[in-house]
Amino acid sequence: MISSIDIQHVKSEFPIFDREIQPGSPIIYLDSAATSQKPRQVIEAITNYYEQSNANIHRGIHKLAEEATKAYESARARIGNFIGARSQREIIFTRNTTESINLVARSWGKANLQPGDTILLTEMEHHSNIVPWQQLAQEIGLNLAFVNVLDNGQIDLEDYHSLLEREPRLVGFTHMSNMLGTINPVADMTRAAHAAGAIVIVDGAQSVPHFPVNVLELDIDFLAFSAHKMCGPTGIGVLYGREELLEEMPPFLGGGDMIKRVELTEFTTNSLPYKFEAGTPAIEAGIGFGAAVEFLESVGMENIRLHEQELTAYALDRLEEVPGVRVYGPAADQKGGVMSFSFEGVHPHDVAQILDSLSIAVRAGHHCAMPLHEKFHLPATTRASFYLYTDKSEIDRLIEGLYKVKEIFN
Amino acid sequence: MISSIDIQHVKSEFPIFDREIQPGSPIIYLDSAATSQKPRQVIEAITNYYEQSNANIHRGIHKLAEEATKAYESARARIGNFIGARSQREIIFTRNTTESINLVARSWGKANLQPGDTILLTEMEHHSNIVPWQQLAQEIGLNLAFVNVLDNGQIDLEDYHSLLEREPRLVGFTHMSNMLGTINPVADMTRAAHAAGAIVIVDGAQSVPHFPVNVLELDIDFLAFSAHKMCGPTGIGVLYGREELLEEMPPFLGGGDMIKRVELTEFTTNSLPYKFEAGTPAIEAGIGFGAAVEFLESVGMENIRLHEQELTAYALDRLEEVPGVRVYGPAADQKGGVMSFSFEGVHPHDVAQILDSLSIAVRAGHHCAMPLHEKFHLPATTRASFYLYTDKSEIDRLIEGLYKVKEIFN
Amino acid sequence: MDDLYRELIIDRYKNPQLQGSMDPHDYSYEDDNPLCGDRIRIDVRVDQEGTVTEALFSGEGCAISQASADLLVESIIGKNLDEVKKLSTEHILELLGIQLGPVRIKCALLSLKVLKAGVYGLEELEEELL
Amino acid sequence: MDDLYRELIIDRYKNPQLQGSMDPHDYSYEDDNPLCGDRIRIDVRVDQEGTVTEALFSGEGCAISQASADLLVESIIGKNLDEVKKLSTEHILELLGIQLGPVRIKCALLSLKVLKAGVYGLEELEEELL
Ligand SMILES: Cc1ncc(COP(=O)(O)O)c(C=O)c1O
Ligand SMILES: Cc1ncc(COP(=O)(O)O)c(C=O)c1O
Repeated sequence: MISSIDIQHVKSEFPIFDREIQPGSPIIYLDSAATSQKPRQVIEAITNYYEQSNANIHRGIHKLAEEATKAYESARARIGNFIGARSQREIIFTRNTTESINLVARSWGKANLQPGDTILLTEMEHHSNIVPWQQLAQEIGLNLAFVNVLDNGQIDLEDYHSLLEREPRLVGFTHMSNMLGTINPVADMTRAAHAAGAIVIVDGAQSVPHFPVNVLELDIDFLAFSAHKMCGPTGIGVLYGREELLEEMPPFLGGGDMIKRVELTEFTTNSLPYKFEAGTPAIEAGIGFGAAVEFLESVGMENIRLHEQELTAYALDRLEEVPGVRVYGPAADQKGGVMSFSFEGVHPHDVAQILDSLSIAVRAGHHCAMPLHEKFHLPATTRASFYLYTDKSEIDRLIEGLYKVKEIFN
Repeated sequence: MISSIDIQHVKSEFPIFDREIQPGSPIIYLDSAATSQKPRQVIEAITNYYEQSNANIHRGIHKLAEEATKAYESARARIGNFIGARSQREIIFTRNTTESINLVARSWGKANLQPGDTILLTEMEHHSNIVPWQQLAQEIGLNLAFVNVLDNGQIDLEDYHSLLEREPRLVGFTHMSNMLGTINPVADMTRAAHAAGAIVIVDGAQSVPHFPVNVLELDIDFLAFSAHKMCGPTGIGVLYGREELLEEMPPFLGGGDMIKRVELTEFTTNSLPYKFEAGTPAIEAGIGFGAAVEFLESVGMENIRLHEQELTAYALDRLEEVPGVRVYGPAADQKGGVMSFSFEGVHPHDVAQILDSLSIAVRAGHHCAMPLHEKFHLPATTRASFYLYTDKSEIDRLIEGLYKVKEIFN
Repeated sequence: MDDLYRELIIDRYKNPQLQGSMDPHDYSYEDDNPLCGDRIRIDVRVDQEGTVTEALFSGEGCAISQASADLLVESIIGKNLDEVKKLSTEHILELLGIQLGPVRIKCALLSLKVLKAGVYGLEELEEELL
Repeated sequence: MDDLYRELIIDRYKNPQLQGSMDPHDYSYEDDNPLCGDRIRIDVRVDQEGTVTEALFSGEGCAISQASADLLVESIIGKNLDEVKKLSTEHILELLGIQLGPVRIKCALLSLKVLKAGVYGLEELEEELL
């Protein structure tokens, strides 16, 4: 099979892969679902900003402020374009996916929901798409309902449709599970939710980095994602929202930038997207985010998806051959590059630590999906996750490492 | 007078000053109150993190995650130490000063305030210490009262004491005004507020970067500040809070990291400081913040203060000699390095733009202090602000620039 | 800078040609830019064919906002309202003869925004000018 | 790795020496680490002088948490409660004979936390061990 991307070239763009954890042993980084590595282009965009144009944005007349504003706002435009937004007014910069979801809960939620209203989520949500709704539910008295996840790791669509009959006001689900790797049928789910009269928020933290996502085609009302999982910096994320919804929403945090006018006892809000952005934003992170998207576009999101599909199929095959290993989630064609597994008789912490001693970085724990682990009766799992810079030889090394674990614990 | 810091050496630590805006004309950056420039040490800490240790923190067992966690948490400890906190549990990382204040309003405020309670602020607050309280006031029905600012730019302490008789539950004021440069008598004000039974939040955005601030000595309950104004990155700030207060407060945003345990319909919160930090934080920004504090400590906060006092006195003298210029705020000994002025017959935008054409960066506008500008009947002012890398020759260049403005508009 | 603060701008700022207000008028609108305190009002009279016969501005603010208002008002006299509605950002920049950054362009465009809001309502134009 | 997963740890994990529970007991406590699902219970009997005569642990979790519980319980038999209260992080690390990162150290310390909580209440010790 011919790879869809030039993996050697891609890898060489990431300075961290030059590091040798132990002499002669470069890092095998299989923890991209937690955060991705950063290509030179992103690091340089940030350094260059500090060394050439560092200034506070939006209200400055001097040259540095103008350059900084332009760089930051072009990043916003590029990101808007990347997900198919109609206008950059629909792209709100937040800290991360988590803050994006909280923003919707606190602003849209408090303005639109009444005691007794239902919010429909799924059992495979990340904590960041559960806890904000629990907080809101507690504050104003809402019902939370959760769509069942099948044993094969897929959403129980029958259950979904029957829960939609409760007429939830909002439906929230992840595009791709960060534990199971399940890729949900967003377009179908969104259509059904809209037909039932609900607004839809999609957690795109694991999808936007890994395959093409178009908010118009999928008819998404709100989409949340984080730069740090897609080759960009931490400290910046996006809430995409349909302009008509955002226009009607009250502001979120208060302070500079989100206002048009302030008097001692009242303020008027600024126009979109600034209405939701209070205080000095993460300027260099925004610029770095723009550079990350530019980098991903240069590789091509379709190519990244193909590359990861190949890796996923390969990894599933190889993992299944290790005695005692059980991988959770659907078959390769429904699944992104995330392998959460258990290892008979060995706790995930021990697996991860032995792999670490072989310079292989994986994650062990509940991956911020406690309810899902609970459901599968797992205290924790070991997770290996891939990205555009992962290659098959690294999966081979993982398998060797797992045999080593076996040896130690036998 | 012998300068307290080696200004040539300090300046050489900031790569941006090598940039020539026009050939032969390096940037004269007099906009540090908006955001500071960044020293090499900070830029390198960030680059180094990306190239060596980039990983998500807190739950990772692999080497990169351990290094990243350690770097991030040592930054927290260093910052705690820098402001004299008793424990790093009292240092909550936020996006910026604005978010820190919003956190107090939403968490402490909603848990502790009743309809009809009074919050006491001052007329010299930045929008970020006004709007969050207006939002809260609107939500739960509070009274906002504002301490008068005298014509000389100082807080009217008589008014302050008489407003304290209304028994406000919370008193919030800026340590140093970002428009007038006024340095407020925090220790006295805090003592009086506590005697009146109030909790005190201090906006340290302009003080922590410029002189020693010790939360215990000043008996501050909450202190908010931003890294980007003190040689650090944007996207990260701190809320210091007394541990007893933080312990009792409900969480702010919900999501990963701030929880100990999540079930489908309820969660329990994590311990301090994580309880208030939801989702992947701004990791490299936190590490850069630590490097910034290390840099400031190596120069010495007392030395920075002395250097800026000298600049302030010099700048006030020289500005007053320009016909038509009027500087707002108190005399040099009560004032930090912030000069907001009007220029007879010339709008601040025009002043700033002409200065920009001379490679001098100043700010023109209301500096997020509209109520204060309103009070002084000013639509806007021009502001020149200094930091440890500013030298007298730059003030001379500013004065020359102002004479040029005069010439053009005469 | 000489480029930026062309004599024309400083001259029009100090000696505006069409400053004032008219009552009655056919169209009038006022708006401000709260960020910097620029404020512009424009009054317009048209004949039966919809051709601008008289126009005046008043206001306060920076040289760019005031000079562009003066130049804009001058440029529309004799024009039909249909033409006025089509005036673009470029028209203002041509009148001023300079390039402007993102903050200053708002100063320059305030008068155009006020004029268009007066002539055909505010909503349609928010989109266009932002 | 051989260093890390010293034979002792794997051995104690697979063949714990002091696993079980006792009823009656003088002290007993159980706690878990929700992050990874490690769970430890420790039961202790003391004589009239306050010297530990018997101690057992039960629970589930990673090799480090289970082996350190087994080793800890073994190490306190014959010790006075006053000595037990003074046991520190170093004691556990010495028993295990390895260095641990910030996440794994919590696995190792869970048993110490449980023991101390059983012996003198949880509040005092939160501070100390976090
Ligand atoms: C006194 C004061 N408070 C608050 C802020 C807001 O800081 P940030 O934008 O970093 O939240 C600023 C800076 O603009 C300030 O000068
Ligand atoms: C599916 C999913 N949602 C949300 C998040 C939270 O992202 P962040 O921590 O950047 O807010 C993550 C990442 O941990 C995730 O995988």
